[in-house]
Order: sequence, then C-alpha cells, then structure tokens
Amino acid sequence: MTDLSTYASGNKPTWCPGCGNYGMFEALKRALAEMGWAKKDFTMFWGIGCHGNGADFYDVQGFHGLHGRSLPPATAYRLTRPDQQVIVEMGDGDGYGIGLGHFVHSCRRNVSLTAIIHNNQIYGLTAGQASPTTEQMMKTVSTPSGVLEQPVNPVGLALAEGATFVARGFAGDIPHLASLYIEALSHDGFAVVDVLQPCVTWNKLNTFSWFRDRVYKLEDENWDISDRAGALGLSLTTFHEMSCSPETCRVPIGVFLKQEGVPTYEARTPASALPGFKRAEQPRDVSEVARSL
Amino acid sequence: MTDLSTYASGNKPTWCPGCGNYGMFEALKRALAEMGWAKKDFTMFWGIGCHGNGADFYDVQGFHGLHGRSLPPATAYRLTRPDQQVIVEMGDGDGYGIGLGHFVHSCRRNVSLTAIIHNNQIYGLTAGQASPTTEQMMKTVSTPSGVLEQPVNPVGLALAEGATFVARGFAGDIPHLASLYIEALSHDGFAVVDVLQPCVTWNKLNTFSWFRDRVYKLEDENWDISDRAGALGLSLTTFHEMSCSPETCRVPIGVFLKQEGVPTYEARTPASALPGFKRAEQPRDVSEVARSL
Amino acid sequence: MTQPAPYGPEVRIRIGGPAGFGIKAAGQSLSRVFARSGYHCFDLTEYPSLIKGGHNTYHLRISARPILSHVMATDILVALDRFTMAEHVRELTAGGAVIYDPADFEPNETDTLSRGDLCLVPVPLMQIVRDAGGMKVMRNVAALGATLGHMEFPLDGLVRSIRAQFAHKAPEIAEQNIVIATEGYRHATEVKCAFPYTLGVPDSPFDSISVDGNEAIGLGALAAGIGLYCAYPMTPASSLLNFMAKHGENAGVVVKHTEDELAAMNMVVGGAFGGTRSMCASAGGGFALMVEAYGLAGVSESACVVGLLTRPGPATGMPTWTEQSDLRFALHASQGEFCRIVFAPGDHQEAFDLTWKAFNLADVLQTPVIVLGDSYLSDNRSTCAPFDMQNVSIDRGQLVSEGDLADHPELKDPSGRYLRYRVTDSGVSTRVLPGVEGAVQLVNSYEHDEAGYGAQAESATVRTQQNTKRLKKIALAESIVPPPNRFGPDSAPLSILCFGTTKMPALQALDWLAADGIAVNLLQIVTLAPFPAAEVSRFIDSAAQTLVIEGNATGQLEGLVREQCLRAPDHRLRRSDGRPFSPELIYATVSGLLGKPVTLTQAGTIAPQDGE
Amino acid sequence: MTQPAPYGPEVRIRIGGPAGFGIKAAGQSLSRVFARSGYHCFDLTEYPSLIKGGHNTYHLRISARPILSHVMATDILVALDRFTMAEHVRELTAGGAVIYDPADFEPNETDTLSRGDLCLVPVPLMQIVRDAGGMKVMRNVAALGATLGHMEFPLDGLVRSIRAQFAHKAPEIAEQNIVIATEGYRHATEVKCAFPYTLGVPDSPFDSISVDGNEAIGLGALAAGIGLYCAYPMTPASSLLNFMAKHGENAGVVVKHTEDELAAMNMVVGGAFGGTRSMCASAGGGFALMVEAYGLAGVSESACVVGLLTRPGPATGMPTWTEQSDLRFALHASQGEFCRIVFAPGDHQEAFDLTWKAFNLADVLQTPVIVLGDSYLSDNRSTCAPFDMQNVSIDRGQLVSEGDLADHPELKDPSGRYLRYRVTDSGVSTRVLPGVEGAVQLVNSYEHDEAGYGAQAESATVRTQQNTKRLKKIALAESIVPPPNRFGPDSAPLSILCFGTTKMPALQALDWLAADGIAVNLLQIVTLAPFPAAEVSRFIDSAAQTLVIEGNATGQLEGLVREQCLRAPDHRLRRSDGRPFSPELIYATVSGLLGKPVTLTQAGTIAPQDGE
Ligand SMILES: Cc1ncc(C[n+]2csc(CCOP(=O)(O)OP(=O)(O)O)c2C)c(N)n1
Ligand SMILES: Cc1ncc(C[n+]2csc(CCOP(=O)(O)OP(=O)(O)O)c2C)c(N)n1
Ligand code: SF4
Ligand code: SF4
Ligand SMILES: [Mg+2]
Ligand SMILES: [Mg+2]
Repeated sequence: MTDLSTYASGNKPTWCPGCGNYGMFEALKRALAEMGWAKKDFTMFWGIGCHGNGADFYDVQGFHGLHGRSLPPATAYRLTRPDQQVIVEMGDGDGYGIGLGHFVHSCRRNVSLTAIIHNNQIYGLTAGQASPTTEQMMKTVSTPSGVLEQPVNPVGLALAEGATFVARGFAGDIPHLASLYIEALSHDGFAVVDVLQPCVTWNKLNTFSWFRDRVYKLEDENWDISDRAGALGLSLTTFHEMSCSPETCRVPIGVFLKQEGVPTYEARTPASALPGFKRAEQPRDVSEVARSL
Repeated sequence: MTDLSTYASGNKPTWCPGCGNYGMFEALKRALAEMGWAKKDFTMFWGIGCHGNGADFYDVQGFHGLHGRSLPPATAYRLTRPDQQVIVEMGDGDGYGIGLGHFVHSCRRNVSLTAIIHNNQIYGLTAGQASPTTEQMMKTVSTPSGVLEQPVNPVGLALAEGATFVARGFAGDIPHLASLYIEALSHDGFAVVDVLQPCVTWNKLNTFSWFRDRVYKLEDENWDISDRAGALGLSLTTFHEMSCSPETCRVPIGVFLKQEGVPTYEARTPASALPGFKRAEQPRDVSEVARSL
Repeated sequence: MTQPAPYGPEVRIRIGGPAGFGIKAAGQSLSRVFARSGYHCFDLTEYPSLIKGGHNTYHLRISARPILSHVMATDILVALDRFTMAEHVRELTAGGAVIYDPADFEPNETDTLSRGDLCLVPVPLMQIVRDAGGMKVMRNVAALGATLGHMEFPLDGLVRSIRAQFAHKAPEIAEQNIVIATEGYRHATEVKCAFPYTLGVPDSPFDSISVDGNEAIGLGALAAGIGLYCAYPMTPASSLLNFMAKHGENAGVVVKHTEDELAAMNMVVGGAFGGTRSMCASAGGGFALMVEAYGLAGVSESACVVGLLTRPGPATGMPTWTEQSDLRFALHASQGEFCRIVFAPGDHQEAFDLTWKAFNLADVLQTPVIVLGDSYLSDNRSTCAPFDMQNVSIDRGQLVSEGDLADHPELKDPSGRYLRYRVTDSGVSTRVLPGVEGAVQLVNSYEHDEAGYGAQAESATVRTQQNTKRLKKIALAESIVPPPNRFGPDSAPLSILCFGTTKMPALQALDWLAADGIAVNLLQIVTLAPFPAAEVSRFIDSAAQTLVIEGNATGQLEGLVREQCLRAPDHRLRRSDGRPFSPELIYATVSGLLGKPVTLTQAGTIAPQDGE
Repeated sequence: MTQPAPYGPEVRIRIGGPAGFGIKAAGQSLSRVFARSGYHCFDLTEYPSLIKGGHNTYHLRISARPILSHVMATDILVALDRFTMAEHVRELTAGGAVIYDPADFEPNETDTLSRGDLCLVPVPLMQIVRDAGGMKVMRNVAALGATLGHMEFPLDGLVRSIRAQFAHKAPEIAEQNIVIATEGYRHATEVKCAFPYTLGVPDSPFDSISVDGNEAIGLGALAAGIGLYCAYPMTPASSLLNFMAKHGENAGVVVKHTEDELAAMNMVVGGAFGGTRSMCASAGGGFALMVEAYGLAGVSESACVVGLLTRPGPATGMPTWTEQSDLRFALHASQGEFCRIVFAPGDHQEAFDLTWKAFNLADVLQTPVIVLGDSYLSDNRSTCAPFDMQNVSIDRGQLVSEGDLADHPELKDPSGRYLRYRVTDSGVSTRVLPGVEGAVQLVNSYEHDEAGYGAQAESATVRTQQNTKRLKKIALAESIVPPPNRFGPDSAPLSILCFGTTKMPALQALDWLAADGIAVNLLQIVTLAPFPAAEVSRFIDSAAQTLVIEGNATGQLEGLVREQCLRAPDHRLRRSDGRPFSPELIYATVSGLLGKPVTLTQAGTIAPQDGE
C-alpha cells in the first residue's frame, strides 16, 4: 500500500477543528493508497466551498474549478484523456444546488468517474446559509424563519436518472467510507458517493452524534444492490421532520445500487480512445470534407 | 363555460401542420374555459422553443422569458402576486435540459403553479438536435451516431424531490389532457404535467402513432395516486430500448401522484400575502433598523 | 426602368416562399450547379425563427468574376407564393423575371407595381410534378429547371447534381427529379421575353469550394487538430455543432452537445487542461452563460477557443437575423482582468484562417481566444478557393505533453516541484500536461501561487505577481496577433474603418466606387483585442476624413477607436435592424459623403441615376 | 521614530489573530462603544477565504472629528498571536502600544524590529478569563478592556454595551464579561508607559448610526419599498442576503435564497413584471451568471436593481479582498444594446441614497439599474448621520397598478388593446400591471411589437422602432441620473478623477493635503452609464493636470474617460493587489506629483519627513 502522505501537499488544512472534511480527506487518501494509484494516472476536480479548499491539501494532479461546475470539466477531461482516472469533489451547495443540472445529466451520461459530495447540509464557506440539503424548517442566516423547501434527495435523483453506482457514506466512519470509495473508484461508470459530512461550525443540527445515533449500514441489512425501484423508495427516507428521533429517522449508509455492464459514455465514443493532445500533432487535412459541402 | 377563443390572440399559429402543440393549445384553452379563469386573474410564462412560440397565439397576461428560465420568474411572480394564478410552459430542452436545476428545485419548493412541459423529445426550434428526453441511440443532427445518455426521467425526478402533483399527458388525447390540466390547475401546490407532444418534423420515432400504440391510462388501472414509492418504480418505464415493441414499452399517462395538504411555499411566507407593488406605496421607515445595527 | 445591373456580368436570383418548403435546399442546389460550373457565388438566406409558416428566401449572386458579398438587386425572382412576389418585386432589375406557378397565384397590378419592365414566367410547377408522379417538395426542382431555362443556362449541371445527390439511395427518384427539372426548363424557354443579363463564360473556371461561415470555422478547427467541441445549439451557431457532429466524430473529435452553455464552456476548460485543443461556440445569449467559465479560462491560463456568433439582441432578440452589437460584450465579458484576445473574421476565408490561428494563439498565449462572427457570416455561403492546407501550421506553444518532468530540469523549482504558473518575462509558463511523470499541479480558479495553490495567494505580493504575469501576455499578444487588413489606395478622399463581416459589403462597394473612379480606402480591424491602436491611429491620421461602418446602434467600434486612439472618426454608418449592410447602402453613403449623391430605392437597390 | 499621528486627535487600533477567534465581533463591539460615545469611527476588516485558520484583523479608526476612510497607521495593536505582532508592528506609530498575552508569546527583537519607541502592554488575558470562570472566546473582552485601559478611556461604555448585548438572554454572562473587561482594563493601566495619543472630547457628540456598505444598501432598498430580494450567497454580497433575510421578511419583503444566480436574476425580472420593487446582488462571479437575464430585463423593459459588489478576479479570484476591476464588465454585460444605468456609490451614505434612487430610476426608465460597489464598501463599517427618511421619496414612473384599463383610454390602441411597448417620444411606455382589467400583454425576451408579440418583430421596421425606443431612454436618463460629485477648490495644481469607493481614501488624502496647504480637487464619477461626458470634459479642461485613481490594473475608468471625452488624463494611480487604496498612498502620490515627495514606510504609513 502506498504511503498516505504521498497524496498530501503538506499545506496545513484550514478546516475548522473537528470538521467532517478531515475524515473525508483521510478516507480518500486511504482508498487511493489501497488502490495504489500513481499520481500521474489520476486527476481530481473540485468546486468552490470548504470542501474545495481541500484542493490545497492534496498533492495530486488537480483542477480547482468554479462553484458548482466541477463535473463538466471533469467529464470533458475524462472523455479526452482515456489514460486518466477522475475523481470529482463537490459540496452540497455546489453539487446539488447551483450545479444540480450537471449532476443529474452526469448520472444519465455514465462517464466513468467518481463523484464525491461533501454533504454538510449547509453553505460552509460563505458562513452558514441554507443549502439544498438543509433540513426543512431549519433556521440559517439566509432563512431566519426556517428553510421552506424539502431537502434535495440526491440518492433519489441519481437513481431516477439511471446512475450505475449510488452510495452514501458518513465522514464519522472512515474505514467504511474508505471502502465505499474503493468500490466507487473501481466501478466502470459514473459512481456517486454522497457523504454525510458534519459542519461543526454552522450546522448545529446534523452533528456527528446526530448521525451516529441514526446511521445504519445497508450491507448489515442485506440490502439488494440491484433493486433500483426499491432503492428509490428507500431514498425517500431523506424526507423527515427536523426534530425526528433516532428511531423515526434512520439514515441508511452504504451502497444503494450498483449496476454493472452498462456501457460507459466513453466506451461508445470512438474519439475518446486517444488522448486529445495527440489529435493536434499535425494539421488535419480537411480538403475532402471541404469539397463535400 | 367561457368561449375558447377568449384565450387566443388571433395570431395564426406557425407550428408545423400536425404538430402536437396544436393539441396542447386546444386542451389548455378548454381547461381554462372550463375553470372559467378571467384573463386578469392568471398569467402564463414561456421558455424559448417551438412551444414558446405559443406565447404569440394566446391572448393572456404573459411573459415570454429566456430559454430554460421560465420557472424562476414565474415563481417570483407567484410569490409577490398572490392575486394571480400561474401557468408555466416549457419545452423538454428548456425544462429538462438547460433548465433542469430550476425544475428540480421547484419540485421541492412547492410554490403553487402549473408547470406544463411540451415533451417532444427533440429540439424543435433549433431544428432537430437531441433533447434530454430523446431516446437512447436515436440519431439526430447533433448526435449522428445516436444519443449516448439515458433519457431524463422527469416523472422520477419530480417524485424523488417531493413534488405534490405529477402527471403525464399525451397531446394526441385532448379530452384526457384537458382533464389533467384541470386537475393540475386546481391543485394547491406545484403541479407538473409532462406532455408527450409529437414533433412531426424532427422526431420521426416518437410519432402520434408510436404513442397511440403504447399509451395507457393509469386511472384505467386503478393506480394509487398516493403511492410515491410505487410511482417512482413506475417512472423507470422511461428507460427502454429505442426499437421496443408496443408490448414491451408501455407508456403510462394520467396522474402518477397527488399529495394534498402539503403547505405551499407561499403559505409559509408571510410577505407573500400582499401584492408586492403595495409595499412601495411610500418609503419604509428604516430608522429603527438602522439604529439596531 | 428601375435599376441598372451593377458592374459586369452577373445574375442575381431570389427564391422565396413559406418556411418549411425547402427554399434553402433548393437555393443551395442551384448555387452548387453554378459553382461546379466555375462561377463565383454568394448566397444569402433569410428566414424567421420558426420551423414552418412565415417567409423564407434564398438569394444567389452568380458571376464569372470574383464577388465579395450579396447585393440587394434581383434579376430572377422565383416566387413560390404571392407574398414573395409582393415583398420582393421592388428589387427586380429592369427586364427581370418572375417565375411562378399560375396555380399558386396570378400576378395582379399590385403585385407587379404595374411595372412594364418585368418578364412574367408562369410555369405550372405543381402540374409538372403531378405529371411525373412526384412529391410536392419536388416543385422546387421544377422551379430550378425553369430558372436555368429562363437564363438559357445549360441544364446538365443540375442533372448531374441531382444524380449525385440520389445516386446511392434512390436512382429512380433521381430520374423522376430530372424529368421534372427538364419540364420546368422547357416551360421557361417557351416564354417569349428575353433575359437581358448574362453570366458570360468564366475566363478560367473557378475551382472552388462552397462554404458558409460556420463550415469555414469548423474546417479551420478541424485543420487545427481540435479534439473537443462542446456546444449547446443556438442560432446562428447551431449549424456549427451539427457540422462538428457530422464531420468531427470520424476525425477523432469528441463532440458533445451539452446540457447547457455553462457546461460547454466549463468542459472546454477541462479539455484544455488535458492538452486537447478545445472549442465551444454560441450566440450572445449562450455566450452570456459562458461568461463565468470564460474568466476561469483566463485565470487558469487555459488555451481554448470560443466562437461568438452574434445576432440582434438584447436577450433572445431576433434569432435568425444579424447584428454586430456584442463587440464590447466580447471584449469585457467576465469579472477581473486578463489577456483577452478577440478576432473578427471578415469573410469565409478569414473564418477558416483565423480559427486555426486562434488555436495557435491560444496555445502560445495560454489564454482563451474569442472568434467573433455573426449570422451574416455563419448562415451565408460563398465560393472560395479551396483552403490551402500548406498554409496551416500547428504551434502548441510551450507545452510538454508526454514523458517525464525529469527531462526538463529547468521546469522544476529548487524543491523539485513543477510550477504550472511560474513567473516569467513573457508571462507564459511552460505547460506540462497531467500524465507526465512529475507534473503534479493545481490549475485554479482562485488566485494562486506559482504552484497553483490558492491559500498562499491571499498575499498582495503573490497576487500582484500572478496578475501581472497574466496581463504581461497582452504585450506578447500584440506582437503576434493578426494585424488589420488595409484595402484601397494609399490616399483617398475618404477612409473607412470596420470590423468583421462588414468587410464583405464594404469591399464590394469599394469595388463599385473604384469602377466609378472614386478611390476610397478601408481598414478592417481583424484583432479587436489587443487593439491595434498604432495602426488605426496612423490610418486615421493619414485620412482626409473617416467613416466608421458597424452593425450596431451605439457605435461600439467607434467608441473603441476613440478610447484606444484618442481620435474621433468623422462619419458613421450604423445598422441594427437585423439586416446586414448591403454594398448598395455603403456605396450610396460613401458617394453621398463625397458629393455624388446616389439614391437607393425602397428595395435598397441603386436607383437609376439622372439621365439613365 | 517611525510615524507621526496624521492630523488631529484620533486613535487607530488593530486587533489581529487567527480566523475563527471572534476578531470581527470584538472589533465591532469596540467600535460601537466609541460610536455611542459620540465619536466618528471607520472600521476595516481583513480576512482570508476560509472559516478558521489564517489571519484576521480588524482595524478601527476613531476620532472626534469626521473621518473619511481607514488609514494604515496603528496606535494600539492588540496581538492575539505572534503572527499579528510580526505582521503589523511596522505600522505602529511612535509610542504605539502592543497589547498581548504573555502566555501566547513574549515579544522578541524580531517581533518588535528592535523599535525602542513602542510600549509593550502584557495582559494575562487567558488568566483573567480563567479566574472569572469564563470561556475562551471571552479573552477578546479582556483585550478590549485592556485597550480602553491603555487609552485611559472610561470603561462604562463597554460595560453598557455588554449589558445590552446579554440583557435578555444571560445576565450572568454579562456580569462575567464585565468582570473580565474590568480586569483587562486594570492590568493595562498598571503598565507604565503613557499613551501619547488622545481622542479628546467631541465638540458635539456625533449622534450616529454605524453601518457597513451592505447594510447601507439594504437599508436603501428597504426604504425604497423593495418587495422581493433574491440572491445566492457570494462574498462580499452574502451579508446583504443575510441582512435582507433578517430585516426584510418582517418588513414585507419576499427574500429568496435561490438555487443559483441565474434563478435570482430571472426571479427579479418576474417580480418586476408583477410590479414589485425587486433586487438581487452578487459579486462578479455571480453577476456573470446573471448576465443573460440582465439583458432580459433590458429588452423586456423591466424595472429592477442589481447590486454588483466586486472583488478581485478573474473567476473565483480573491473572495475576501477588494478591487474595482469589473467596471467595463458592468457597463457591457449581455448581448445587444439597451439603456444601461450604472451607479457607483462612494461611501456609506451614498450607498443608501443611490440604492433608493436606483429603484426610482429603474421605475422611471423601466430598465435595470446596476449599483456597483466593492468589498471595501460592503465589508467595512462607518459611522454616519442617521439616514434621513425625509429625503427618501418614491417615484414609480408611469405605472398603473390597479383598476381598469377602461379608465385610461389613452393607453389603448384603436382596437382597444393595451400596448405595453407603445412607441413614445421619451422611449418610456406606461406600464399597466397584470391584474388590471384589460391589461393583457406579453412581456418578451424576443424583439417584439408594441403589444409584445414576437413574430411581428421580424420586420426591420418594428425592430428599429423598438430598439430605438429603448435606446432613447438613454437621453432621458442623462437628464435625471446623479451627477458627478466635485470636491475641493475651483482651481488647483492637480485634479483627481475617481469612481466608487476610491472616493473615501481620496477625500481623506485631500483633507490632509489641504492641511499641508496643498489644494487639490476631485471629481467622483457617480453615474458611470450614461457617462457624464460633458462634466468630466469640463473638469479636465479646467485642470492643470489630471490624475485618475482606480482599483484595477488596466485603467478601465481612464479608458472610459478617453472614449467618452476624447481626453487623456496625465497621471494614473492603480491598485489591484486586493487591498483598498489608503489615504496615505494617495497623499504620497499627489505630494510626489506636486514636487513635495513623501515617503511611505513598508507598512504603507507615512514615513517621518526630513527634520521630523
Ligand atoms: C457563481 C458563484 N456563486 C457563489 C459563490 C460563493 N460561494 C462559494 S462557496 C459557496 C457555497 C458553499 O457551500 P457548499 O457547496 O455546500 O460547500 P461547503 O462550503 O459547505 O463545503 C458559495 C455560495 C461562488 N464562488 N460562485
Ligand atoms: C441560452 C440559450 N441557449 C440556446 C438557445 C437556442 N434555443 C432556442 S429553442 C432551443 C431548444 C428548443 O428545444 P425545446 O426546449 O425542447 O423546445 P421545442 O422547440 O422542442 O418546443 C434552443 C437550444 C437559446 N434561445 N438560449
Ligand atoms: S465551516 Fe463547516 S464545513 Fe467549513 S471547515 Fe468549518 S466545520 Fe468544516
Ligand atoms: S418543429 Fe416540431 S415541435 Fe416545432 S412546430 Fe414543427 S412539429 Fe411542432
Ligand atoms: Mg456544504
Ligand atoms: Mg423539445
């Protein structure tokens, strides 16, 4: 196994002490080390948010893009760089709010990459506004009377759109999360890992202990990971009362669905077979096309 | 019942002869007449596309906005004009492609308005490119080797996000469609009506007869409109082989889900109680707020 | 008499009818016949933003000599409905013909404006089709036959073209069409009035290709080795997506019709990061959605090309018409400051050349390059000499795409780290692609340090270094971007400034003016950013008086000249009604300014001069 | 000796420490104490884009006389860690004090730069807190007590403020804090060195409010009767969303944190359609996503207000710092041409005034109005005279919001139809809101006819009518937008041009220069579009020499002046490292230009002059 520190830049993380992002950082380094991925063989993409500040802490080939827009460049990169594995990190505001369209379209597109969402149910970096996954009626600085919308149901979205790997992890269970990452990284297709990531500074509701009291592992309940319709039903557990007790709102983690054998986008795109820079080694002769017009 | 022509501007529709938009135009006029809505009491919003060209053909209070962006202005309008009912018309590219984020966020927002999607599974106005609901592997001018993505599953999206009224209609069955519209217009909350609208010019696959061979009515099968998880499962019928036979791909139309009693967004927004223009009749005294800072 | 045939042997044909009746396809076939026979052609298509209904026309200009743009005059009007007749009769030249089907309408006094100088050519188009057992759309073929018949131009070009078109799929349909064309031809030749215009025979037949502007851009991108094209359809850019999808995929280009324009531009930046030559294009409304990611390309120093093909705005505006009103938007889109490059091709050849050059400049400067066109370019076809592949070269700038950083010790910092954003004299840092051993790097939308990390760049010093580095590239750009094109004599009583497609009608007008003995010169500004202030100032300083011609209402180019050159042009000609400048309009304006007034008819054609 | 106290009785305090330690809250409390005691205050907050870790500071300037901006000099440095000490010791004036906790660090030679002119004030902050049984964050309270102690400023203001803060919730915590503050105070007074600066007693205590720029904008919007505020958070605009959410909802404003900025701006246009005064705001990156809908507001003639609060770009750039580099972007965003209005408030009072005026102008002109600010305005607090509500007026322009069109026969066309886009002399058409009987209308993103229908507007005539109508409003706007502000004597050896927040340090510098007997005048351009070309030209023409000061690297204001006035300013001072202009920098620059060189220290403060 590769040394974990290989993947760390040495820049000291500026996340708040106790932030769920630390666990996610650790779990991903473990998964990478376990997979033994060489630095030149994979590339990471980040959106903007506390999660995105992580771009400074990794020592990998990386692209710190725009808020909500990490999937499109990652997709294009994957389609033009068949030699590269791709990991995309997003925040919940980033991936399920402003970037939701890209998320849904990526689910149905099935380009091979691993999409990891730091779902802290809050806007961390802009200091505590409601996110699309903030619990209904929770008060935040942008919603002082409480959020009026149902939270986004990311697992449900991914399942409804035909995503081929859909999982949810918890930043408080690093070994379990690392194992989900490994499954996702090994999946041939678009793999979603929604990670419950407590924000200790702004989200005083969905804390580590809130989750510890509520999460359970799907694999412990022999969940059938091939049952998309069933998983869709299960995804509705996203909707519950804000003040629900540990008994009434149980939060499943683990793999909801895994569907193998669905052809990836790049597999059906012949032009994707070669790194794009090889297409520009010399001018393409367009005389014939020009004559045909 | 109001005369149907009340709602028509007299501008001659420029849709192609035989286009599914004619049936939708007719069905909506019937529903409006049946509801007896006075012109000053409701407002329609359109995106850009062949469907949007309809803005010229109605004689109603209307807003022909941007491609993919008819829901946001409609939402704001509804929240600041409690005296107005709101109908939003979208194309499939418009509502499920570029505007997909607004669609999903509207589902979870539950502002009372009726969202009608002209789902012709193609980009009509820009002359035949693939839309997000084009069947997988169908060839179009922008996808000459066939669409590689799964089509968007709009019903599934709406259901997964907690939409409180979700229906699908068919432009080839005007009375049935009109009755769906009436149910949607009567619903207190966000009501989605996805309408199968054959584009006779660019979509040579999903024709009137293709649908006639495949549609069946949920009400004929005693569908339980309160079963969200079941409806989610049913929504997966969106995914099938392009060349499927009438037997293997049956297309349900009718009401998938109707959930009553969910508080609307505006009901929980005290400021929404008064038309916004009444807030600007005289300056607001801000002295006290200023002193409190 | 209405209108002289301006200058030389040429014929102008307009085909018009309701949208959805294959007007454009018919026009293109006809154009191809003449092009293949060695003539120069310029085609103008006009259509509303709807699929059927409404009015479409296709205007062809054909000549044995080079032609530079469309004109307003028409010599043969193929009127597939009465509306076409009524709308376009005014632009018919004396002795001009109207080809129509008497079953559609019978021209009355109003239609013909009681002009005695027209030749009515009734041809029973539908009857011909029915007799041949053909389908309704084939009446266009009958009309094309009739057009050639009236011109007494050999039919065999059309016959060959029909055969070629149907050869593989349906030879029997080909033969049916040929019968129909022949019948149309015969009917027209039976009409008595002679056609006063003749094409003549080209001195040397022009061996040409025929492209619209989007095809020229697409070919330029292909030639440049593009590997990724992303777009969301938007008129007039949609056909470029269709072109790339059709011709690019086989050529090894990943062509993605994206979910929206935000995705398209962000994808392009992602593709560029991987070293792939990447491009997107849209009209102003789609570009509006690319603005944020365009800035991302700027700050992250991503080499890519953005096509901005404009139409009249604001907002949805007039989708199928043309305008040059997004110049300032193109120049200043996105927050913050970086090396901005904007090229505006003036015609089809330039569209090809500037596109492949845009890829080189983008790579050399590591910055996004905008190719600014408009519907007049995108939609309209012109014959061109076949693009010369010998001219095309690829310059990827300072790029290491494969291998090991160990072989490039000069690219490492003392700790052995690769510095993607190393501060250099030119502002350009060598790009080492991911995948190269040792090329760990962070490409960043935040301000960043030399390695790409964001947090370090909160410091004023690092910020200034990196911002200055990016802006330094402007100086480098100034030395390598295409200079303005200068036309006409060194000295002249009037000097014209323009940019983009206005070049075409302007050059045509200059040609006519020259024939009248009026010397005018023209500076076409090709690179709008960085602006060639010195050249433009010199041009203005050496001018007797200046005229700025631009397709917008507020004088954006004029403002730019004022800003950059501190000089005020004397006259201005602006247009923003959706229609392109015509050479007639420019000709009349210039003549007027130079004291030789020329009147235009209501149809925009040149009215007969006194004494004519 | 390092640095004289510039001009008059004032004290400058900087509190610095790691992010997440309540630096900002502490600074604001202190500021409030002085403000409530009748002093003028200006607060500058500096922080990186992360929640914890990194370095935050809060700089207060307090005076008995009006003050106009921050300064670089510090008289008391509250160093909550060694980094603060090291980073800021240079800016301490002679006799300046450092308050610190010896448990955190013991200043060494490096920290103090071996300066003998400093007063070290060790205060066992944590010990005091522990002794009082308090929580860690309370050490800031001890530091505040110590600060007042060292200044020998009465403690009771702080005591009152603590009581007020905790009165309702936790009186016992209030008392605990008071004990801690008192102990801090006592410790500081025990330190021997005297503090050489004194605030004096205000001649007449200043009855003020204390607002940051976003609060001023928010108050202006509330005063104007805003009914809809939509935004997606983005630094430095986020706090305006928070403000509106907190204070707007009770006041009847629908406040929506939207899914993205595209939704925000489109919602605003929808709200405006219903007649609601509607606004959104963001930084450049969010505005980039609003660009398309901003153009929609233009073509649909929607009255609304857009706040553009800028930070250094491109792209994500430097979220928490300031820059004025989006001027051209604001002026030219979105395809097509329409009546564009851009206001740039120069200070907090103007932020309030221009915001409510923006709503009036938007209504009168039926066009979107941009209020252009920056982080320097948004984030920083200033005392102001309470905003005078008597000044605020509401002008909704030509609007019929209720009733029946039958009562407005002049608004109907011959067929009885309401024409939303009736062509008028001024370019403005009377707006009749939906809901009024008979007000059927189509508001359109397409070009449209007078009734709003799109298809009709494919005609060149209709297009020209409507485009001209919209552009005509520019002339109307010119006659009613706020003119530039002129400061200083009529004639002066140097004349300064600036826009936006540069006004604050510039006026402060002018004040100092005046005290030195150097007369300089200043034109602050308030309305950037339409540009006050005549006034600016007059100003330049009457100037001996001109200096443009602007917070960007490429000279965007200068370019605008060149374009609009055909005049070239003589000198320029630009800054784009994320930091605002300081009055010291402007003072030194101007002095230098006028032949009286002044040196700045590395800390940006004014170095002692020869002989001092
Ligand atoms: C277009 C745009 N809008 C807004 C922002 C400001 N912004 C930065 S991070 C962020 C939200 C962060 O929330 P989330 O995505 O949940 O990430 P977290 O900080 O919680 O990890 C926002 C709104 C931006 N950078 N770009
Ligand atoms: C931002 C933007 N991008 C692209 C377009 C061009 N455009 C107009 S309609 C359309 C798609 C139409 O498809 P759909 O929404 O399915 O509507 P239909 O025409 O099929 O009714 C597009 C891409 C636009 N108007 N605005
Ligand atoms: S604000 Fe929240 S998400 Fe951000 S670093 Fe702190 S704890 Fe983590
Ligand atoms: S193109 Fe298709 S959707 Fe558009 S009008 Fe024609 S048939 Fe209808
Ligand atoms: Mg978050
Ligand atoms: Mg469609």
